[in-house]
Amino acid sequence: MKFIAEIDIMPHKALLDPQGKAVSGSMKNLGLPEITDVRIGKHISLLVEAESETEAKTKVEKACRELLANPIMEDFSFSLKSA
Amino acid sequence: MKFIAEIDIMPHKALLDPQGKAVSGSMKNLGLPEITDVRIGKHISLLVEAESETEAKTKVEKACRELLANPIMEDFSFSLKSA
Amino acid sequence: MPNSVIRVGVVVFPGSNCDQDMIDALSAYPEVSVNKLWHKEHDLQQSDLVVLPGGFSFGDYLRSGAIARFSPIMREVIDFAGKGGNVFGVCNGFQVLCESGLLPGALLHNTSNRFICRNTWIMPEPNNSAITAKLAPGQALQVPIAHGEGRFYANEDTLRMIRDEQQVIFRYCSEYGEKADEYNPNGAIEHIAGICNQKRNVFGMMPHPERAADAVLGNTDGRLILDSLMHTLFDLPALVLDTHNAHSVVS
Amino acid sequence: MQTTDQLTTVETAKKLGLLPEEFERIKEILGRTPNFTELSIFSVMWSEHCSYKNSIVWLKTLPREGAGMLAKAGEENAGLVDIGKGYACAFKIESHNHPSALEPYQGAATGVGGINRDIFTMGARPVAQLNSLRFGNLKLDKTRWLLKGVVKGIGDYGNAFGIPVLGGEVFFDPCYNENPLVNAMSVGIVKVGETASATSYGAGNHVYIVGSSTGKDGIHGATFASGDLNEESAKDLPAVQVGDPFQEKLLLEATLEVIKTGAIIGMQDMGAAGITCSTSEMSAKGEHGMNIWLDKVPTRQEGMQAWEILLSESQERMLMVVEAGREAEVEAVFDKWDLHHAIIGEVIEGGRLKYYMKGELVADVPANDLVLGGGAPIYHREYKEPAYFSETKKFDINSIPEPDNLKEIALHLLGHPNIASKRWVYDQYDSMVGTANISTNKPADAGLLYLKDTGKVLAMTVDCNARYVHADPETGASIAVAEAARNLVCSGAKPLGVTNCLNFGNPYNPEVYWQFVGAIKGMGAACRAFDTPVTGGNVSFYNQTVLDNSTVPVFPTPTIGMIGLMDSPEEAMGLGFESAGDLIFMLGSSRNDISSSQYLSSWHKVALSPAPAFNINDELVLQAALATLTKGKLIESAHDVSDGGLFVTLAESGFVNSLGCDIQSEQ
Repeated sequence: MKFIAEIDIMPHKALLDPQGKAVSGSMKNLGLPEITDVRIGKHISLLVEAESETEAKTKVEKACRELLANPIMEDFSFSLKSA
Repeated sequence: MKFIAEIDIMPHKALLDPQGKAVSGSMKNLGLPEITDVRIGKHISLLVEAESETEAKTKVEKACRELLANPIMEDFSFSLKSA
Repeated sequence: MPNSVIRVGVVVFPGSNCDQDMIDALSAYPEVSVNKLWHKEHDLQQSDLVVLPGGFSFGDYLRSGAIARFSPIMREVIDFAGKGGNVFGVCNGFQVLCESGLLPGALLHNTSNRFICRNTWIMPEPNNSAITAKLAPGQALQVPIAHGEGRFYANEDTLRMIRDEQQVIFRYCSEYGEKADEYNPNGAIEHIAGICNQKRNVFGMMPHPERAADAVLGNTDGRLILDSLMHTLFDLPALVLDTHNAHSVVS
Repeated sequence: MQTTDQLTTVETAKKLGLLPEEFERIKEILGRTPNFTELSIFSVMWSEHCSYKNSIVWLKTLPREGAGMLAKAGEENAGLVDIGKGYACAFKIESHNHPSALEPYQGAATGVGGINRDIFTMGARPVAQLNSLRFGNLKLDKTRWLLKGVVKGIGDYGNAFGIPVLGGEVFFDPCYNENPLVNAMSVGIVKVGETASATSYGAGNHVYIVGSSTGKDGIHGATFASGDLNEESAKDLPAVQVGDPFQEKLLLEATLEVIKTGAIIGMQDMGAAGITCSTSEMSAKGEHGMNIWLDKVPTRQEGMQAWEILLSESQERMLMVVEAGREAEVEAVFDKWDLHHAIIGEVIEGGRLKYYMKGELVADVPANDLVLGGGAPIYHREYKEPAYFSETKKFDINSIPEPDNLKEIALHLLGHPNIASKRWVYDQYDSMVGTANISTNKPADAGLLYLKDTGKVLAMTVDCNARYVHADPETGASIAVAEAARNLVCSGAKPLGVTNCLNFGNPYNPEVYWQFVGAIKGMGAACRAFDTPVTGGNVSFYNQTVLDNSTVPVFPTPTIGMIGLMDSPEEAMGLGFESAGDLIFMLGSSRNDISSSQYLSSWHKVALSPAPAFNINDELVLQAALATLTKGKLIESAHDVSDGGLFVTLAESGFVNSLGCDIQSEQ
């Protein structure tokens, strides 16, 4: 079976997010001062072939933990749906 | 009222995504050949102050269209929930 | 045109770092007075030419040039260009011009996923624009690049328009002018290194002519490009062009 | 006067990395038991990194005087060398080894940020950078991960900050497998008389913090000892500091602009130990005290405690003392550059630092007793010759058979990571921003920077063959200085001064300290011989691999950063053959000596042999002769024989303009 994983990888809240800070700062130039606390991370989509949803889940978990996310800097979360 | 927007910005499907291609390639030596079609974009979270959800929606829409996403190369989608 | 002073404005965003390089290169023309245009201002100081220099405006955060486009000065630059004013963007400046819609297309991440800084060869396109008008046709020029997001991209329709309107000003090539993927440093579509707009008053290129404009650094091919622009727009005497062309015609 | 914080014990001191006798000394200084905030202040200020307590005795033996010296080493953040026509050069090299081993990208990036702040805090504009990188065996995945991360981190930060990289070195050896070395060097220019100083005086003057807001960055040591470490506080402890090159560029431009107002009494960048270090060092230097209101410090995370704010090592921040009455003028510059700034204190008479939190005195300590050169402890460590040293003497060249497959060996050397082209690395660095890098189109043995204001050319290099230093620390360190000087002379420059980054193992291990002492002796002798005083630098201890039953130090690596000067670009000498038909000369005598060579190490796998033969007087004669040849334009190019020997040197000279060479050896 084929599943689609939608993964969000965000920097830990405690870390400085220079990009988020710069984009938050520019919202006033856009006339949108009501937008604050911008935080920027990665969104990754991928296809995974697996016997079951649980197996797919373990595979995506492993991919995130060992490659896609840097545990020192980032948290990850993902959703799965069948392709 | 305060709302939290969770925004996904992905490169158009037609576009060559060298980062995604490189990561797909390294899935094999991670022992996960079943993972393919990796595509990498941005996940952005932000806070927006607005009278109503619809007003919040319009503001986030404007931020995405004018700054956060470049329509020439990216699509965007987002969800809103009250903070 | 009488030899009056030509005013060039070089825009400085927070994070620009090639502004002084561009000012040094343009100050070599005795008839030109170059001044800085701070991004928070609204005044182009009667500039005859506005230059957007290289650098990392706003840290290149989000996308190169994305945030700079909302600086107050850009409203004036867009208005100035709309009225036919000459605008020239290099590297980060080219990215800002695309992000602000003054030039078509976008600059994506290099296919190598890495920043690249080295000499490259580029071929001027004969498209009767000021920046290429005086360059010897078919003669490749060695001009350095330094970018991480320099892969020019445009969708089919935009690309067709760029082709039909002959808006390409430079393409990446080999030392002998051959165009092939191995000579394309970042995967730019159709090896495009620089374009101008339909009205031919806005120019953008990723390679840095100001980094090859001084004999002390051992390369003046970039000076030829600046000479072509300044001579065609303002009839200024060229600094290097004539000797070079004479040489190239003979050899 | 009793501060409200709970009192500490020798156990708290130990957890903070302090020795029992140091805890006693602190009680003597204060005349009472310190509270936790005060003890944390002493723990960071008396750490190896800030106090140099285990190295200062020997660092003081290095030559620090010289005709061209304006600021003596140690007086300011970086030594100042006179480069003529009213200009001075500030340059320094520093290490960020341990953070890079944890997170290579951010570790290296923040290293570049830190060293550049050390330059512009003196009022000098950084104009060039170099870096010296050492990694383990390139075949290991971990090494590749570290290499990619470190190079991208240096590139992304340096390129955005806009300072060209003009030189560097990359060296691979298994001893660095677990502990890479990331040494970053920055070179800056300032008009004599327009420098800023790291001092503070004038009661009533305001103390500003400028730049990024403060988070719980880099305070692990103190945290585990705080006793109130619970699951909650541990979770929001950033394990890594994140660099913001864009903020650094704003800080650079604003700092140089604000110095010109003349309203700045003194300033210092915030590196290790953040606010604690800058407030105490500036106060000790200016012989004044400070009232600091920690609750006025802009913070990035809620509920930060006094000691967390004091110890935070958040990046891109400066401490500035502004002349009372001229605040508006100074704040206008910060606002122009959209830089966050806040008044967090005032200068007071006497030498006490009084830190308050919401009006309550949380720490009251004497500045002078905290700082290097003041009350910080100074130790004399014991040292003894390691067992391996006598083994190196047993090497006999006759035990190495003369190989018959010389072509195969030649290709092995040219392809070895220590010798092969490093273009993959340096193409990721912007080497041309500033349009002053002459060596781009004229490769030379040193980076050559054209000084547009004076017409002169600054030459710069970083060098250290750590294998030689491991074989024989004294000779190896002398060779490192000699080779740096030789690179400058080959490029047509006259050597002026040295900065050093001393990467060694654990100073409490007598065999490691023997390496350190030997290296300092060799470096001092060579610096005196070449008349290149040491303008300053950095010591990084505890570079080692911890195994289950032993700890193995990395090669002793005293990286040398050297600058030199030439009067005009016409004197610049490239390293490449210029035209066919030119004659090739070799200067200096050849010996039948392959000790510690790349060939012996990677082809014959011989790990222990002496350092190559080296005589400092021969070197002086050679370099004097070479300088006459280059100055007189009697030769077309010059290239130093180093890693890989004569064969590699000839090949490298040929690559530049695709020329070959026809060599006859005597037989």
